[in-house]
Amino acid sequence: MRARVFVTLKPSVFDPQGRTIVEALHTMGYGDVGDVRQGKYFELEIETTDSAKAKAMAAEVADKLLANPVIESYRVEIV
Amino acid sequence: MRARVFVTLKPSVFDPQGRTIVEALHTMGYGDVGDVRQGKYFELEIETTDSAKAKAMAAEVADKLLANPVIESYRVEIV
Amino acid sequence: MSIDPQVLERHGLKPDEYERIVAFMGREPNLTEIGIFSVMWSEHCSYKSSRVHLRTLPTEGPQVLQGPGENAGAVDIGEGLAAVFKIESHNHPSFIEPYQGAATGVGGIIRDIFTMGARPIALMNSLRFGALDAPGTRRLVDGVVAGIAGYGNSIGIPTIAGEIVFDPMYAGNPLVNVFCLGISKASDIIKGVASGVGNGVYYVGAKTGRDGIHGATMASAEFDEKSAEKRPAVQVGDPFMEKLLLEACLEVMKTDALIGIQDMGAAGLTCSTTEMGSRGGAGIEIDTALVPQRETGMTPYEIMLSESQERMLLVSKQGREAEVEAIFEKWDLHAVRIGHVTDDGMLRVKHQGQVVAEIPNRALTDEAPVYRRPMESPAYLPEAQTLDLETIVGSGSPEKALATLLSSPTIASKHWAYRQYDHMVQTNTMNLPGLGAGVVRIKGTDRALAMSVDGNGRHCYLDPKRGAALAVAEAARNVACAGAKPLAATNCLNFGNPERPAIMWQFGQAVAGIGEACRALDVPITGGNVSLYNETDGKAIYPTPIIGVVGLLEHADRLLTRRFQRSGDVVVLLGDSHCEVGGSEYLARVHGLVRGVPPSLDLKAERALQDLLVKLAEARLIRSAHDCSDGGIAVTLAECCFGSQGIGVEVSLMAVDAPSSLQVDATLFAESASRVVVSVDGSLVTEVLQSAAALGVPARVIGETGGNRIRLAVAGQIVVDVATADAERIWSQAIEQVVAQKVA
Amino acid sequence: MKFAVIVFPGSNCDHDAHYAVTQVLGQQSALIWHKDTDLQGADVVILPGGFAHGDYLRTGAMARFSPIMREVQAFAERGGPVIGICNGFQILLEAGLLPGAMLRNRGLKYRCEHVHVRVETTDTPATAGAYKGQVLTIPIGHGEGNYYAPPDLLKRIEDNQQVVLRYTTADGRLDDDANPNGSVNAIASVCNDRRNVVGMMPHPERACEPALGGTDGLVILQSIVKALTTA
Ligand SMILES: Nc1ncnc2c1ncn2[C@@H]1O[C@H](COP(=O)(O)OP(=O)(O)O)[C@@H](O)[C@H]1O
Ligand SMILES: [Mg+2]
Repeated sequence: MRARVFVTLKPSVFDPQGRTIVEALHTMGYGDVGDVRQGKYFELEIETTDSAKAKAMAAEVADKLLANPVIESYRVEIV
Repeated sequence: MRARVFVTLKPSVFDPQGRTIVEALHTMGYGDVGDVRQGKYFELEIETTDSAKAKAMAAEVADKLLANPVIESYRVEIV
Repeated sequence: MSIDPQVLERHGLKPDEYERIVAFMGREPNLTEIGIFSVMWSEHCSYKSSRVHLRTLPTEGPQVLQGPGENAGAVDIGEGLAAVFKIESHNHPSFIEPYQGAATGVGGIIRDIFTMGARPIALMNSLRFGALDAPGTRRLVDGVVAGIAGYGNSIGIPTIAGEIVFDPMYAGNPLVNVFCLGISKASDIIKGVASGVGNGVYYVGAKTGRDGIHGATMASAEFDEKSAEKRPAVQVGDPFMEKLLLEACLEVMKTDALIGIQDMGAAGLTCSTTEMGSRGGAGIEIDTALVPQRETGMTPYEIMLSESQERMLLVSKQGREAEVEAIFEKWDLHAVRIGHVTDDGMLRVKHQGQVVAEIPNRALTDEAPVYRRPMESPAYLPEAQTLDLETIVGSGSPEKALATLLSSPTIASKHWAYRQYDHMVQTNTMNLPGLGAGVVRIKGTDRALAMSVDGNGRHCYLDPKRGAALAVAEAARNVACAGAKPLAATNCLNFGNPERPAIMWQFGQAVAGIGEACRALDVPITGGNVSLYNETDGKAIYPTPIIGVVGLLEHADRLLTRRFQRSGDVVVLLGDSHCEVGGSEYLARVHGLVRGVPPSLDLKAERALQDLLVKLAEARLIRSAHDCSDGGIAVTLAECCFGSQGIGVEVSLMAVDAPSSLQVDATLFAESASRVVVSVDGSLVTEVLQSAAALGVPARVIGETGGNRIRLAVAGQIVVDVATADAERIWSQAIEQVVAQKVA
Repeated sequence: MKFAVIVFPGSNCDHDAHYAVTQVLGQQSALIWHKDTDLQGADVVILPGGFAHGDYLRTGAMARFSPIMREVQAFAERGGPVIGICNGFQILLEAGLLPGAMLRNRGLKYRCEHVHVRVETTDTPATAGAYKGQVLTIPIGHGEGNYYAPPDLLKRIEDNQQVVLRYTTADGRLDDDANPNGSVNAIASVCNDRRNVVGMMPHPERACEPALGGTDGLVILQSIVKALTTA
């Protein structure tokens, strides 16, 4: 099964990359883009047909390796 | 509206980060994780209530700035 | 509102401190004011435990342009130029989030330097971690090194030197000390002062968020189970913003439209407004509603206490505001007027016109509490200092012991770390990392600056006074080994909880040792930083003063490195060797012991040695110089060979006076101070020996460079005979091998 | 001869390039702000190293939208020599002035060290003064220098001899261990079809003076002068 993990900075944590991208977009004329937050995105191939198991494993992996719990939070989806 | 843009390396492009993560997962005992691809994830706040317009704008922004077409492809979702 | 004890506790204020606040104010402070007092009276900002000791340090000399008290110190380096430098710790934040903690540490010290009007040209760092192979260390090492690289590389300041020590004592409390040096015209040094009633107070840089609120008080409290809850939002560094700030500020400073400028570091807006006002004998009034904010609904309390990074406060001359604003605009930065200078000596904070805090600057700075905390020699000391040499059986295999030491992560090559640092940007770096002191040339002159950061926690644990003096001596000696004359020093004092008399004793002793050494070596202290409460669950780190010394090469082309330059040169040992194995790397690594007393230090002899080195370099009488420290003369000789395309060395050493089973090991690995190995062209040996004799420095020919093996004899007997290439492989791969293993 | 060194916000080797050109080469050089729209009559344009816009998002991604880049593009279209060093190379790739793209180093870490590169063609302004097969020792300093081009593009680049420098051993042999970042075909530098635009990861401006440990970078910088004076 394929799991997708989205890792984003916690809302209270400053995202300099997102801010810099917004500013670039504004100078490029995209004034309607109000805010950008940048995160990481992972696609995991998990060898199981049990989607609950895949989800649990992806969450565990996100917890231990993919996300930095001090500043980031994550979300898991199974596709 | 909020748009999400996922940027991933094209399948033909080698992803050193993904490889390193898989290797780490294997030594951590997650042998069931077969493959990992790392990408980027953006959340854009777009000042419009028209979801088609938001999607078009997000796609334009992804095309011009967020993704490099030589190595990356992207996908847009409106939430 | 009535202030209950819980509120005080959360702010780290003691009941008697609160009474002092009420007495000064003549009324009960409100919550915003409590917050302001709490950060200004925190250990981090007020130096309340350390101040009485720091006062004893020598801070003057004809070379000193700016001593402690400003954002950084400055020394005269000739031709109308000043070197501006300082060291700071970011230990606690780096433990919580290694990458961002280290990165923002680098960002902070860089701001301290350009705030003074100097262009930063070099960075160094001094790091302490637990054993490299212990669980958890790798994550910290990876993160800290990447964080230093991430910030320094991006902003374009080379990281040219540093040190990393691994010891289980730092497992729960790593140390991240960062040093920065900048250059300015001596006449252009700018201070953090506010003056001139009505002058505009400007805010520029990143917007203020809720990050790091109470960072200063956190840095003043030890870790325990509960600190997880106290964790403030981690600060994220933005090197790009800081690069813009750096360029814009330096451009603004050239206009002379500024009265003063200061970065917002610990305690943010609170500390910068108070300190600028108090240095200028003025007051500052600001309105927090005017402060650019990243989050909505921030209260004046939060705005005043935020520690968001990459922000500066400046006071502009009246009538010059437009000029200042225009320069910041060019760099896409917006300088915002948030208040003005007053003449009443008050910090007055308004929010949309309403006064929300009003405190005399003096109450926050000069009148902050000063403690003469009780000191008591630690209980562990008598036992730890006892070392019965008769009971220690030598390794029996000096070659194996040498290999053990060369592969000790503390001694092994740090190439893995420093190749992640851009050490060449700005095209000034003359001594690449790993060759001894870091050396940068000063463009437009013939001059170069050499710098080194050093400290030895194990020595300080066993004798903090001598250990700290040894650190000063070593840092200055490293600089002298590059051929530079040591000019001045900065220091970062990393200790445990000062409320414990044993820790306070370590602190007092260490400062006394630093003072003594700095006086004797004529390297006044121009600034520094104190980091206390380096403890986890009541277990303190080794007392670890880190000393940074800066020296001047009047002729950059006289620069020396540790490396042997060619075969057939004569190897001369300067200084005397003794059986001083106490607290050595040898004892720790080969025997698993941390015991004894650190090597003795004769400061007169040390001074003579350093003077000699500078003279020899200036007269081009020697080709290389390397000081003996961790691992003793055997490791030193091996290091002289490394990177020299495999040149070997053959020496014969006189045995030191030691119990017979220990004699060979002690000769090879004891860490007697004030020793340097130099290599000399055969035709110049007599002259070198005569120069040494003239200054009273013991000097002895011990061998010759050449061949491709390291051959060491003790008392006429060859005891080490290894291929240079093999030894170099062990040394250069030791760290890489451990870090290459996959993290579990 | 007049050089223009473009200064993007976040450039940090701009002054190094300017210094090497003026103090070592003895040529004229102007530092030109990215919001400017005039190359001030420059004969050659250098896009220096650094972290333009922090390199947030992707290296070079935002800098290509700077106003001066329109001028640089027009200058290149007129055949003017444009040299991108490190971040400058990345910007030229993002701007489409050079073929291919940059990935993160395969070791995932920034690397700062001296490397050896072999000159593959002398038919570019950056190598006109070198000889084919010459091995130069020049420092690199980057985290994203892993050059990539899809197979068909790569073939075209190779067939057209657009590879300018390749990472090799000191004696000029290709060896995976000598490739610091995993670049495809060990490519350290490429030029465009027309051969007037060159991007390179090594920093020649860091290797121009004996005091800094080497002068091989001068081969590159002097080539530029030679190419222009003989053109
Ligand atoms: N160990 C020390 N020795 C000498 N001066 C010190 C020491 N620690 C701090 N100082 C000086 O005290 C002053 C206050 O430091 P400070 O500016 O509060 O640090 P920060 O930059 O974190 O705000 C500085 O001038 C600093 O150089
Ligand atoms: Mg400060």
